[in-house]
Amino acid sequence: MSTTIVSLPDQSTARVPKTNFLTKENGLLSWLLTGDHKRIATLYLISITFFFFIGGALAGLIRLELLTPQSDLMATDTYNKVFTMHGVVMIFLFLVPSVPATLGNFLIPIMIGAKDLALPKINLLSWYLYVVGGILVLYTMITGGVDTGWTFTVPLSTHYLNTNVLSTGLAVFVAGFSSIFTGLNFIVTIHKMRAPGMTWFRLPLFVWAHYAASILMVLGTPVLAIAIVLVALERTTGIGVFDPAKGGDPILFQHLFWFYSHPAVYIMILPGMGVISEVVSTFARKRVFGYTAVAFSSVAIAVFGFFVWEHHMFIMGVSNYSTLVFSLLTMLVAVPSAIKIFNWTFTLYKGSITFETPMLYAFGFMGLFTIGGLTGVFLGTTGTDIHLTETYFIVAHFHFVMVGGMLMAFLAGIHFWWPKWTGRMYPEKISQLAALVTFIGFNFTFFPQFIVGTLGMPRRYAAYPAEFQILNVFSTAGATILGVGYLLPLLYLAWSLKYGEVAGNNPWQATGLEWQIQSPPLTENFVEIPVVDRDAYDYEWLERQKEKEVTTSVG
Amino acid sequence: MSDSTAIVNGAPADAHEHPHPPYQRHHFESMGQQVDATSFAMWLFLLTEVMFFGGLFTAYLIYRNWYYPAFVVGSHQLDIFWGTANTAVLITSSFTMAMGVWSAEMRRKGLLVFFLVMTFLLGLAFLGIKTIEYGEKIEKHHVPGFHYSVQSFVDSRSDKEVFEKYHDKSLPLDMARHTEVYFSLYFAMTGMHALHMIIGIAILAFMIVRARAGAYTTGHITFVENFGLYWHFVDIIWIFLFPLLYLISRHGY
Amino acid sequence: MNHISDVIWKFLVKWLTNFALFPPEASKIAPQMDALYFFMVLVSLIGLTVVVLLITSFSVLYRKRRHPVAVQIEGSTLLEATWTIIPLGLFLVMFVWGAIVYFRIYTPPANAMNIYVVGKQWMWKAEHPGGQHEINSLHIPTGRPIQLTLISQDVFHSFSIPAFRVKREAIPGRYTSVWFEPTTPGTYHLFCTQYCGTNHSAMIGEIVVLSPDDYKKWLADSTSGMSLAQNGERLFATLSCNACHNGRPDSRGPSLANVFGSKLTLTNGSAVTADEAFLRQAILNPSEHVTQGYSPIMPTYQGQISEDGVIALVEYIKNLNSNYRVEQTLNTTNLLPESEGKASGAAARPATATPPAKAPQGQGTVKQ
Amino acid sequence: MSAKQEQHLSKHDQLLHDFHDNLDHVVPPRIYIIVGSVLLIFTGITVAASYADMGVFNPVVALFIAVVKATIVVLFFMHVKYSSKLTKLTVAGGIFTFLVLVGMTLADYVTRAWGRW
Repeated sequence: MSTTIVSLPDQSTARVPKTNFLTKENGLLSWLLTGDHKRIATLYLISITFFFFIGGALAGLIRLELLTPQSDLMATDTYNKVFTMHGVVMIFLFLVPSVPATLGNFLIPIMIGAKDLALPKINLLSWYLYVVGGILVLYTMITGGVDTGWTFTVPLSTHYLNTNVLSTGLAVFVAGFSSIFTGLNFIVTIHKMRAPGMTWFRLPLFVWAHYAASILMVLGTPVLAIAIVLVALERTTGIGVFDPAKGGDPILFQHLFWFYSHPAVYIMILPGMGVISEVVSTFARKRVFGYTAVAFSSVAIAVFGFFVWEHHMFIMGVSNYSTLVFSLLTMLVAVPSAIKIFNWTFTLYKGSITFETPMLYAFGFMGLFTIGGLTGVFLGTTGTDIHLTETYFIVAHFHFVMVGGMLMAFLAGIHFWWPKWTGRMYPEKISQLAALVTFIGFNFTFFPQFIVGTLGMPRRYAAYPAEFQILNVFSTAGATILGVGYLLPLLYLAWSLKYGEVAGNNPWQATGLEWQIQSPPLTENFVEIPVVDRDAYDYEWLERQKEKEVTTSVG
Repeated sequence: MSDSTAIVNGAPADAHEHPHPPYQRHHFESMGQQVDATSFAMWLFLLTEVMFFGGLFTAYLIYRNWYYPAFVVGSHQLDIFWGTANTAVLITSSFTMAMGVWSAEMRRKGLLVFFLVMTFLLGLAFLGIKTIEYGEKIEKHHVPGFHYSVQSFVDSRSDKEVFEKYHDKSLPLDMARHTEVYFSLYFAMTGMHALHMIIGIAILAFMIVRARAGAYTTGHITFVENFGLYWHFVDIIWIFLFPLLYLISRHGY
Repeated sequence: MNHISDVIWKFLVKWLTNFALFPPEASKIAPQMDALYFFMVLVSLIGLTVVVLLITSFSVLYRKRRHPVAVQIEGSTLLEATWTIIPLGLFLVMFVWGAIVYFRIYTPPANAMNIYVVGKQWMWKAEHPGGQHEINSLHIPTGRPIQLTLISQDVFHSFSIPAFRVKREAIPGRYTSVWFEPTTPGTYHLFCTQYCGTNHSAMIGEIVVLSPDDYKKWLADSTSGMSLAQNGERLFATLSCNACHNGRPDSRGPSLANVFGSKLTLTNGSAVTADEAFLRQAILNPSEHVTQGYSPIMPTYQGQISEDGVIALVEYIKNLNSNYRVEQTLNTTNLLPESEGKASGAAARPATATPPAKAPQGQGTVKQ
Repeated sequence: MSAKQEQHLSKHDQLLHDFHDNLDHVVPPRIYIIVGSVLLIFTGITVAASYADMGVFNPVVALFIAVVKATIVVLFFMHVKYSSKLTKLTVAGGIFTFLVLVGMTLADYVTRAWGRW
């Protein structure tokens, strides 16, 4: 009995179909003016990868600087700029759009059986906004960077810095609208464009997750926008909304900022969870355990996500009593995540599991996200938050969630849908290796930070007491491994574009609508709009299909 | 596989078999679906707008409770006449806009153009009045950050006409300084609102041109409808700004 | 490269010899915090182990080779209820426990010795009641509760003592406070943990915990002659506060004797406890803090007194329990017209908002 | 050729027709006129009310009237009264999130005075 489910067409005869969304039209303009969600997704994938590696390079610099206790590699202000740019690039230009704008953009219309997103022009517009935001960030970097930290804390950002706060703010503002439009587009599409028979509870969990994330994008981002606008006004004209010298309250800014930036965390992680649901189900050959629970837990996370932001401010002199409310709600929002983890785990139960690369990344996600989530409870609990917040513990925590969770999910998704996207398989063995390297490197990098954080090493320090060095050395060493782990996929995926095996329609024997059409798909996805008469993850249906094919081919 | 691609290569022929109205985007199954989708999208966009202004309203609420006296005398600086006039203007413009949508639905080109122009003019009128009000503030140095002066609050008599109206007590210096917060919010809120008006007016100008070319009287009025939604939303924002900034703090403290 | 590896070696040895997973417990609250912390660590480890065990065992048991055909299972309400309710229960326990610790740390006892800490880019300045000033260090005795009253002169800072498990942000324009009771003498880290600009990582210092006797010695050695309250008293006279706040029956301002800690009713009807934060506000934004029965005639001192000045005043008022000396100083200051002039000048300041940059000047005038 | 075109056009019109069916029903101008004048009247009322000193009730009344006006605009000018459940839900969702923003922020500001720092 084989250990893989990969079933590729006979390579000697198989070809990647001549007509597909990539070959439909040629020329730069056909890309820059395209309305096709798959092409826009491709554009996004390229630009996002670009910024991911910029952010990664900055992260490398940070780790190098922290190799020694003194700030000897770079001056403190340079270091401050580096970690600020790292934060801005990674959060606003990579994490927030990563899965939704690439995989979501590519898959949601196909998964619900539509020809395209509801608003292709808006979709393209949101990519252009993203690019503008990106260019502004690059401009900021070239013209001396900014050192507010990605949180733009007032009055530091308004009165005490003379770096490019404005251009960065504008970049965040623009990028924010890009994500608003993406989310808006998804919600409309999922509501209005579902194929006949595609009821809400037949939707793949990937779609549910994106629906939840989109709600957060649409309702959260504008509050960040107005906060940024007020900061800009305060910098330029000196109005006094947040200025303590004029009677404003700087903590109000924090409220507005975190009202978006906490839900933003769920904007980042929810789509990743969607990916994991698809991957786990496919490689366990099993319907996701407790489909409804997982679906609703996504929505629950989205809704609760709006009620917990103040747990970023427990020590900032907010009212002690309000921390009770927010801490309690934070505990509630932790529960749906737990539900998801256990449901995925039990999806494996009595499955028929194989261990292709996406599954490995998915396992990585489940392990690391569990740690990230649990350490999140440490910070949501008011008492322990006092000691742990603003230290490397919190850095480790959100890197476990964002890098260990989100990035693993992103890579899982990229590998999983790569054959669909390009029509060719990635090389399995080396990619499995890459997954392993990433996992090891990641733990080496970030686990020591939990300890050094508990010991009290503050975040955003260019120089630190000598006794913390050894753990930082571990961390930096791990970061180099991690770097390799991220470079490998870039290389072999590029290689596979030309030399990868032809994938055929459904290499994974998966059940989603996207796997029933040619890969790469046609410009409008379907020859005719499918009529859906089955639930998601219906593997019996898939078996019946195969039998049918066999009999017809025999007959 | 191969023949399926063949069919798709014949996509235009395929489209020819069941014709769409020219303005139906090809990825929609029916015109109804397109209309629903676009107007739903517009509503979601308005949602983001609500949250955008939401931040400002929150700030206003908090500071009004902190610095009530400053907000009282601050609002006394606003001319209730102009405020009311502006509200009337904006409501009327909302009405003409609604009529515009109606005449588009009825495919009455002349009427449509007429109402759009009316809305356009009323919008300009609103901005005109706002400019007058802003001008006053600039004269009195009540623009935060630009040589802001609390003279007319620490010594209320120094500000003749306002004093005759309201006979405010002079504020102690510390509270008087907080009027700057009031005006910060006043300019932030009305400024954001005015910005939305300007965008709206620009779109209106564009629409008028298209409408005269008969663009919206062929039965496809989504654009007009959605713009209507936007315009009414801007109206609603003002419906709240007007009492908050002009009315609710008129009486002493 | 070479020296780095050398460094690594040195520290590897050092680190392994005194390997620590958490900082020393040097305050009363630390063990309580750690108890909760270890409880959470334990729960997390169990949870993680459960998940990892399940995943691995399932992947072994149900790998394709061993278990070729998957059995489709819809789900199980019972199971799902279990892993909804159990985590929820645990989280709620953590919430309650955490809240208890949190309130302990942020509600100082009445008998706490109060030390003022001013944060500014990029240093910590501690002011002891005895008038001792410290930069980037804090000497404190064991065995008595110590309250820190924090204020920032510019941006957000955060006063963090890992060994005590306490941390509190120093906010511009408002006092915040935190307290602890040191248990073991020694020198511990002091960090600014809220990013505050270029030299954020240089805004560190040391907390020196001394035995009560050593502390007495230290106080004696490092006294600056004048106690904080005495500075305050001088300032109180220079700014002619005593012109109104002198406890005379005809005085225009309320008597400040024993005002600290008392419950006041303000003109706007609200009742407040006169704590440090309130006194500060009452000096800088008087009109919002007028005691009932008095008219809002007090001028604001925003921008005329440095934070240190305000601290001195607050400390003075805290310790003021009779108006006798006030009367004395009043009589003397009446002989000095220029201070009166200063006061009236302060009252009729030009009505333009003063930028905070002015503050140091004010300090200068106060000091001499 | 021409026949074909005719047929094409007729199909087109028929399309437009069923598209008009699923278009939310057209609100007669009469209603707009009523609504518009009601709004203006309310504006008058709220201004008048602002001159009467009702203490804490000035804001209450003013905001109540504002809410009424806004509701009218939403229901009639913006056709929500005649639109799908989804639209109604969207509006509700917007209001809800706005209230969350205000309410939860106030949770901090209102309770700050409680106890001491």
